[in-house]
Amino acid sequence: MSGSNQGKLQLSGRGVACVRGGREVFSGLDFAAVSGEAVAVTGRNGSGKTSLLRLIAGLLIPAGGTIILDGGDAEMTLPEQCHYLGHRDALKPALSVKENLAFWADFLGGERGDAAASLTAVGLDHATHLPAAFLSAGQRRRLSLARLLTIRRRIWLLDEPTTALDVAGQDMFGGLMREHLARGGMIIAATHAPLGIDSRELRIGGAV
Amino acid sequence: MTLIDLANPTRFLALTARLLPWLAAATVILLAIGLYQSALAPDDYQQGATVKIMFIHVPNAWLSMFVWGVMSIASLGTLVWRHPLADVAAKAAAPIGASFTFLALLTGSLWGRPMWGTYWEWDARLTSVLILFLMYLGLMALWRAVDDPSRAARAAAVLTLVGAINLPIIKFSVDWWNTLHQPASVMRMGGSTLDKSFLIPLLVMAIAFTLLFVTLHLAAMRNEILRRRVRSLQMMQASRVAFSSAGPREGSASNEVGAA
Amino acid sequence: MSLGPYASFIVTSYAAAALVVVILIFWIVLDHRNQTRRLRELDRSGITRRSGRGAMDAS
Amino acid sequence: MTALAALIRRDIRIALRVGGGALIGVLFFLTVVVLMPFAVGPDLALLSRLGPAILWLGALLASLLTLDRLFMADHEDGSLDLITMSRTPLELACAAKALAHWLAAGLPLIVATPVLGLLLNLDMVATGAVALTLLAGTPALTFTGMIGAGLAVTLHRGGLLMAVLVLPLSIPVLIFGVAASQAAIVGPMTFGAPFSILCALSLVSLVVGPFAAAASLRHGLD
Repeated sequence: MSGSNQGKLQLSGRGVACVRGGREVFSGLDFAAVSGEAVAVTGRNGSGKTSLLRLIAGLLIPAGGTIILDGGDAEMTLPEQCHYLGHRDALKPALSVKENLAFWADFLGGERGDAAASLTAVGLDHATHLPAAFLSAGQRRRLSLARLLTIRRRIWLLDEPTTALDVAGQDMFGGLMREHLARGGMIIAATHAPLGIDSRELRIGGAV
Repeated sequence: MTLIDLANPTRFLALTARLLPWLAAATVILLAIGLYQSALAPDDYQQGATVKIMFIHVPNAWLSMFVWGVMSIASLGTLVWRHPLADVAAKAAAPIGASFTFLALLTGSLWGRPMWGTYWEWDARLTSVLILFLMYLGLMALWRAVDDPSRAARAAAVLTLVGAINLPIIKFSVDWWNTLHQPASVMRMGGSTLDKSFLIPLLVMAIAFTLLFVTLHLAAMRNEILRRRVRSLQMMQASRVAFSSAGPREGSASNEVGAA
Repeated sequence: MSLGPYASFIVTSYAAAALVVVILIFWIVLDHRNQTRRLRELDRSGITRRSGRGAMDAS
Repeated sequence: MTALAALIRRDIRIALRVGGGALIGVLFFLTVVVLMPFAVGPDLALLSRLGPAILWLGALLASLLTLDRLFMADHEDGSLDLITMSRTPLELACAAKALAHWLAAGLPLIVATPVLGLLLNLDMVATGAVALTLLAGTPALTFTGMIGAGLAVTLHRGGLLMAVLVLPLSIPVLIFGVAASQAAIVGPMTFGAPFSILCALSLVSLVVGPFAAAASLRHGLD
C-alpha cells in the first residue's frame, strides 16, 4: 500500500482566486487538509466547488494564490498524486468493463491485478466482460469507483461522488472512503448530500 | 407457414434449421451442374474462351441488384408493416450483397482487361455497379455506426429505399454522362441474342447463385437473431449485477431461478 | 477444354468468386459458433430469457 | 512506455469496434475519388494525368475530416482530464493518440490506393509512387490536423471550422506530395528532391504537432 508507509500529507491553499469566463468565482480562499481527513466542500450552485477541485487537480490555472502539498512524493507534481472523479465517468462505451479499467490501470500506473479485486469491491464482478454501454448510470459510477481503487493515489478529489448511487452503493462507497482515510489518504469532495463519513466542512461562496 | 408465423423469431429459427441443409444441398448440386455446363460451353467467335467469365459475372451482377431489391422490400417491412424480422433480413443481406457486387466488379474488370486492354473503363454499366457497391458499403457503415440495432434499422431502411429510388436515376445519369463523353466506343457482349449454348449454363448459374444467396441470407439472419438475443441477455445480466451486489442472498436467489 | 490466351483471367475470376464465397460461408459459420457459444455461457451463468424458451435456442 | 502503448491500443480498439470510425475514412476516400471522373469526364488519358492529384486530395480530405473527434470524444466523457493529470506528458499522450489515429484511419487509405489507382488508369509505377508519397505524407496530415482537433476542444466546435483552420496548414504537404508523385511518373524533376522535403515536413510536424495540440488542450480545459 502506497499510503500508510509514507509521511503525513498536508495540502494547503492560500488566497486562492478563481476566474472563469471573466467572472470571479471566488477569491482569497484559504483552506487546508491533512492525510486521514475528509473535507466536504459545500456551497450553493455556482459557488465554485467544482472549480476548486479542478484547481487542485491542475485542470484550471488559479488567478491568484498558491496551492501547495507538503509531505508528498517530491518527484511528482500535485495533480499526479491526485485522482479526480468528475461528473463524467471517463468510460468508453465500446470497450468492456474490464478493458476500460485495464486501460486506466496501464495509463495511470495502477496494478492490473487490483482491477479484478476492485470490481468485486464495487459489485461489478459479474459484468467484467460486458460492454460499458450496457451499464446504468449507477453502475458506471461504480466502475469509476473501481478505478479509484485500482489506481492508488493518496489524494481523492471527488465531485458529487454519490450521485446516481443507490443506498447500497452509498454504503459501499462510505466503507471505501473510510478505508482510504485509515490508510493515510486524503479526500476532498464537493457535495450537496451528506458524504456518509465524518468530514470537515469547507464552505465557499458563503455570501448570498 | 404464413408471414405472421414467421414473425416469431423462435419459430423462424426452427424453420431455418430444418430448411438450411436442403437449401445448401440444392445450391451445391445446381452449382456443380452449372459449372460443368459452363466448362462445356463453346468459345465465342469474338471473345474466345473469356466468355466463360460471363457465367459468373452475370449472376453476380444480377444478384447485386436482386439483393438491393430484397433489402428494399425488407425496409418496407420495417417502416410500413413493422415486421420484427424485416430489419434482421435487411441487415443480414447487406454484407452478402456487397460481396456479390464486389465479385461482379472484379470479374467485370478481369473480363474487360482482355477485351478493352484496361482493367477499368468508366463504362456506364461498370460505373453504375461501382456506385451500387459504394452504397452497399455506406449501408454497412451505417449499420455498424449505431450500437442499438433497432435504432439503426429505421435509418438504414430509409437509406435503402432512397437508394432504390435513386439507383435508376443514377444509372440514367451515368449513361448520359458516358455517352456524352465517349460515344459508344465500348464493345459490349454481342448485342444480338445469346446462343442457346451460352444461355442454358448462364441460367443454371444464375439460379444456383440465387439459391446460394438465399442459403447464406437465411444463415446470416439466424446469426443476427442470435446476436440480438445475446445482446438483450447481456443487458439483462448487466442490470442483474446491481441486484446481486445489494446482498449475497439476492444474488444466489437469482442464480437458482436461472438454474431452475 | 482449352482456355485460350487469356486463361489466367478466367481462372482468376473463378478463383476469386470461389474465394469470396468461401470467406462468406466461413464468416457465417464462425459467427454462428460465436453467438451460440455466448448464449450457452449466458445460460450457464443463469441468465435466461423471460419467455423461458431457452430450450428452443439449441435448435 | 506502457502508458502510451495502452493509449494507442485503446484508441485503435475503439476505432475498430462497432461505432468506431476507422473504416468510414476509407469509404469517404473511395467515394471522393469515384466522384472525380464524373466531374472531369471518363477520359482515361486525362484521368491518369490527374490521378495523383485526385488521390492526394481524396486522402487529404479523408484524413482531416476523420480527425475532428480525436480529442472531442475524450473531452466529452472526461477522459481528457485524467490524461492531462497523469504522469505521462500531455505532448506524448497527444502524439500517441495521433499515431493511433494514423494507424487506424491513415494506413487503410494507403492500402486502398492501388485499387483506386486502377480506377484512375494509373500504371504500376505511378500507383507505387502515390502510395509511397502518401505513406510519407499522411503522418504530416494527421499531426498537423491534430492541432486543429486540439483547437476544436478549446473552441467547443468541430467539423467545418476545424477543416477551415487546418486545410491551409496542409498546403505544403499537398504540394510536395503531388510533386513527388508527378516527378516519379513524368519527370522532369527527380523524385528524390520533393520526396525528401515531404519527409522533412512529416518529421517537423511530428515534433510541432504534439506540442501545439497539447498547448491548445491545456488552455482549453475548464
